[in-house]
Amino acid sequence: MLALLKTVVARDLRLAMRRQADIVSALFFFIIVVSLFPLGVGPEPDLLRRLAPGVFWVAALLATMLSLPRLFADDFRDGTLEQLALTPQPLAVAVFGKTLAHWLSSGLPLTLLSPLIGMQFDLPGDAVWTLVLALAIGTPALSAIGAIGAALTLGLRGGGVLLSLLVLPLYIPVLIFGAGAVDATAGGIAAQAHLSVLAALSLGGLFFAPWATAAALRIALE
Amino acid sequence: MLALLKTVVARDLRLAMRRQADIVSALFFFIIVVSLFPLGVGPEPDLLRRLAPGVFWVAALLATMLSLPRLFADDFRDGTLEQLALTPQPLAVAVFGKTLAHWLSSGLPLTLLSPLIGMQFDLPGDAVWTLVLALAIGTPALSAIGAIGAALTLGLRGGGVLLSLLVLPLYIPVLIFGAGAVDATAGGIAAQAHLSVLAALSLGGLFFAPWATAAALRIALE
Amino acid sequence: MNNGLLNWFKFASPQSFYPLAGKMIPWFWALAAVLGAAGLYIGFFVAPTDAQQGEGYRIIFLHVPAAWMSMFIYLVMAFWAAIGLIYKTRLSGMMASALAPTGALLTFLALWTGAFWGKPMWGAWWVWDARLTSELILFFLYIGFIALQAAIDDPRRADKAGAILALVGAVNIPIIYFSVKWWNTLHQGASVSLSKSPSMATTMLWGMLLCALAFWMYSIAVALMRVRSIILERERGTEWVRQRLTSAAR
Amino acid sequence: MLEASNLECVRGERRLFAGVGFRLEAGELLSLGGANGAGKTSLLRMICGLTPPATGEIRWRDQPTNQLGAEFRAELCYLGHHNAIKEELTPLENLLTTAHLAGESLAEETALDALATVGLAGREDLPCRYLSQGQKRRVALARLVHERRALWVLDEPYVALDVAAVAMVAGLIGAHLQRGGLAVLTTHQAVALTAGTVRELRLGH
Amino acid sequence: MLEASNLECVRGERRLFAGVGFRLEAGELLSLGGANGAGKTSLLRMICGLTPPATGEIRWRDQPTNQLGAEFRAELCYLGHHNAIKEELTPLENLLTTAHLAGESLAEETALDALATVGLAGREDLPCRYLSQGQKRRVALARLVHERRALWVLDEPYVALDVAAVAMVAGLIGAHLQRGGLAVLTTHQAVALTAGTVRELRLGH
Amino acid sequence: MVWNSFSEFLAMGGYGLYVWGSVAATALVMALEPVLLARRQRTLIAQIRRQLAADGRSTGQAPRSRA
Ligand code: HEM
Ligand SMILES: Nc1ncnc2c1ncn2[C@@H]1O[C@H](COP(=O)(O)OP(=O)(O)OP(=O)(O)O)[C@@H](O)[C@H]1O
Ligand SMILES: Nc1ncnc2c1ncn2[C@@H]1O[C@H](COP(=O)(O)OP(=O)(O)OP(=O)(O)O)[C@@H](O)[C@H]1O
Ligand SMILES: [Mg+2]
Ligand SMILES: [Mg+2]
Repeated sequence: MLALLKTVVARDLRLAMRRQADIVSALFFFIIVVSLFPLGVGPEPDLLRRLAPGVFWVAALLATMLSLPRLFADDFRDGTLEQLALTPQPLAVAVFGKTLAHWLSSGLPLTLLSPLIGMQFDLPGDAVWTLVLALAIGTPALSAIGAIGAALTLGLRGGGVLLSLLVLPLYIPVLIFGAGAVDATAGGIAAQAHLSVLAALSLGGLFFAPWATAAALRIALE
Repeated sequence: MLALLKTVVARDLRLAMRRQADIVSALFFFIIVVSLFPLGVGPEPDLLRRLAPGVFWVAALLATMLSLPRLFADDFRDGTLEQLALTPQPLAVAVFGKTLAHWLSSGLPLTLLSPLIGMQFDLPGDAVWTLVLALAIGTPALSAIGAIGAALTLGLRGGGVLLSLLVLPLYIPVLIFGAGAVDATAGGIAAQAHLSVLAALSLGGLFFAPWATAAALRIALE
Repeated sequence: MNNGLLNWFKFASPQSFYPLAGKMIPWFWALAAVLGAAGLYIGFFVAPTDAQQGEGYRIIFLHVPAAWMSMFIYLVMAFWAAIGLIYKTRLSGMMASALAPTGALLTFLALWTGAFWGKPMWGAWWVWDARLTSELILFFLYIGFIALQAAIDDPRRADKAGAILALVGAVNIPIIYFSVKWWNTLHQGASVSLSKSPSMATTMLWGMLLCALAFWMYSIAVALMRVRSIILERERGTEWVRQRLTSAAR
Repeated sequence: MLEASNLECVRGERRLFAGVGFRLEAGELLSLGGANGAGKTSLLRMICGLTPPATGEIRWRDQPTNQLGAEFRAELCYLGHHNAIKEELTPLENLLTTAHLAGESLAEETALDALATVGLAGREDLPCRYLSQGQKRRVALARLVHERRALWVLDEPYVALDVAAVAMVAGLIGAHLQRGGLAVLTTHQAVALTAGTVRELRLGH
Repeated sequence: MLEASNLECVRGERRLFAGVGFRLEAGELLSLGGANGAGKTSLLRMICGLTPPATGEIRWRDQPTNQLGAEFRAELCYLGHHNAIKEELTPLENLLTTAHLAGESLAEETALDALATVGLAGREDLPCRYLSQGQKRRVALARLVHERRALWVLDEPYVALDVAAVAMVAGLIGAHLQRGGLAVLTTHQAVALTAGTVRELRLGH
Repeated sequence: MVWNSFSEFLAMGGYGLYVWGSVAATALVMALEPVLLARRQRTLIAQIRRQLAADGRSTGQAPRSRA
């Protein structure tokens, strides 16, 4: 079981690396989307500082979501998914592995980059740290929940947009508590409570989502 | 030449309809992104009113962009693109047709919907009308420029994110003048100048982009 | 005229350009070193203290050359890309790909030194000023170009795709620049603005010009080094590479 | 009519073939042979003008094809490894749009008749996604039933087809040759044609 | 060992087949015939447990496969119309990950040897996207060289292969049967096996 | 000469961090880039030499492309 997990993670990471541009581009997408907002809204520093937490989390949501359609689609099209479904181990294990790899190549780099962008928006130091922490804790939930959506829309043409339709509403709690944490710190309140909720969402997501995802995948394969 | 154009537009529109979810979802993506903001930023009406133009345009950019990867990818994978390249007419004509169809199924519905969302953000009446006008004039440029990016990233795995990396910087003028138009009206200034620039961008894009796109497609087919 | 064109194409062949570049590189390094030393000496030891900014302004001797070169290199890159598309010379594409990373690095330096200047002068690492923003977008354009070429592994295809992107970008840069400028001035004026002294001290100007020339020479030297690697990589199967590498010289 | 001389194909750092040439007249078929990876598909794409050859030239009615451009493409019908059909459209819709995109007008009855000929009667209105592998190939091949362009370039047309369908396609090609058409095709199966002269060309060592 | 009784397959509103049954013992091959769209692929997917049958049951070692679950899957090797290879990975990487995903360990030398057997020597490190149609199929088939699971289910394994490769794959299947393995396969080409008993089953009228 | 002492030079009138931070970044980039490029060129040449030697030994066999 662990061996399967390791193979799946290693393979998906290798694929991400092979598509070189992948990780870098997910990052830059995040940066660019975040930079679009000042261009749309105007350059006043005060306004931007207020916007920052919300903008960051929305961008993180979108960056994660953008890479979701490919999570299973390639494996589905070329028949690998059938093969995974036919291994003796439960499909959920493989799904968990793919979720993990997805987070490692989307959520993690984005988290590591966020302090830099925090500075662009002139956030105070402790708010920047809360931002990093919140992203680190919250983004796994995005990958886990996203996987369900990706599995449900698998093989449906026009899946990309449909996927976002399904997934974004589910992302809203993460968005609210994630942005809330940063807001709280910036406002001088402890972000403890927000972060705990985020952690609960992530753990719950990582635990339950793979089963739902596996079930959805089996349906797609029928 | 016109016949080819008509066939391409008709076919792409029919495909969009057939994938039912497509048009509706592009719309819903727009709505959801726009609705996410109040959640991330907080509910003060004044703040939201100031944000509205920027947020709308960013959402429009993202919604357009989200459907770009599919613009040529399906045709490429199943061999239709080769067939198009082998028609006696210049490939740019077919590209123009596809661009048009893309706009009809992404930019146009979004424009038609925008007054509703403008009201949600409590925009004044004339600002709403400027918003609709700006979207109607500006979104064709998004489709045209996006097509270049879609063609360049064709067949490259990890294309979706790479695509946004290429295209979003090029979208910035549209974003700025689009949001600027609404801002100006909301601030009591005439939006004439902004709208003229938008129109110039769209016309220029629709005229020149298909050639660049066709060249990029031929490269992808080699 | 025809003859001249032929001559030109002779040097445009990777085979004859490779040794030529090898011979030119040391000269450009020497020029870069001399000009750089002179410029920095003037900048850091001769130029007087600025009335408003104190010593902090000395960042200008790195910042402005980096900013100028970052924009200039993009134009040169687009130029080579166009030549490559039109005349189908192999070397042009290689030149364009050799320039891109250097351009991106100089853009990065302009951003970095700008940020390190902005913090003491404006109190913020970053503000959404027109010039800053368009430099950031230029950085994205470079990264996009590099990422696109990295994603394509057939070099000829990468060249052509990159060329199209570079040209589209070159058309867009002025549009972007002016739109960003307009954007910024239409809103309430930026809360901070550059405090440029109307007439810069001539020593300052000299220091800056010398540094800019040094950056220029550096860019050429580095680009030539990179283009040599690229030539070798792409022509590794050919007879001239075989001969060159099996004979003692390198 | 179709003539190629001294063609060379380079993929990556590998030279697939060099010095390949042939001449094809009206009513003749060129059957391309060769092992997997010998470069058959690459050669077909060169003939169509999708990939430029490393060296050499391809001539149609004694003019280089890359100069003829649109004129040449108007006489060409290419069918690749991929079926070029849309999974969400029905066979009928697919056939009609393919024809329209190629700049031809095709009446609905003609299209229905073509689909019946390739054995898809009763499936005309089922989205292609539900079709079996062989049925999808048949949708792509239905185009040939009423195709009157001079040069057919077919990449493994018989793949995934059952025995009856193979015979049917061979019949279509035979009729095309008899009408004075030209065809270039690749296949790994030995299929007898009903008419026309067959020239063989084997790529690879 | 493998037994199916009274299987029925319904797709959309169409009943593809009904009352299909067979019994297969060690060393036997079931060759599924039938026209395009007769339901061969559908039947194979039923055997694997990917699609549940409308009625009927499939038994493996006298137990229903849907109850056996993982135990049955551990003895099964399925190869579909699609190759299940990643275009950006090399043949070597593809083969290794396929094996690992299936829960087997495969040494690199063994994998290289398998690739050489299917005629991909020299292409081990070229991303699969550059391979020809037949070479891609060979990458997928390389898995069979060292596969020792009892039941092979192969959907048109010979498609896109050249003559030499078809013989090679037929040899692999023959060896598998001789070792006491079972196989179910579909094909439209008549291919002689080197060993084993062949049972035929034709779907459709 | 505008400086009275070395420490004054380092302090840059209180802007030391910023000025030297910029200088350091520039120096780092401008030193690293050519060094990395030179190394790339060296390894590349060694690689091609190895490949040529291998080809010389086993002529006729297609070299395994893409090291
Ligand atoms: C990240 C921040 C910054 C960026 C991206 C940036 C970018 C640029 C660019 C692109 C130029 C060349 C533009 C032109 O010549 O038209 C430039 C020039 C210049 N910058 Fe900056 N800059 C930044 C911060 C600063 C700061 C903080 C200052 C001073 C307080 C400054 C002072 C100057 C000066 C004096 C020039 C020369 C202007 C001229 O001669 O035209 N920059 N910068
Ligand atoms: N970048 C590359 N480097 C090395 N070899 C390459 C590269 N790209 C393609 N090839 C080789 O070029 C050949 C392409 O062959 P092509 O698709 O024309 O074969 P084919 O004769 O149609 O084969 P099939 O019968 O399998 O369809 C393959 O052998 C492939 O390995
Ligand atoms: N929703 C549906 N409505 C009607 N018929 C359907 C539907 N879905 C599938 N079919 C039919 O079911 C059959 C599926 O057949 P399958 O793929 O099993 O064929 P096959 O025997 O493998 O054929 P081939 O030799 O072409 O691979 C096809 O005839 C198809 O038309
Ligand atoms: Mg082929
Ligand atoms: Mg089948």
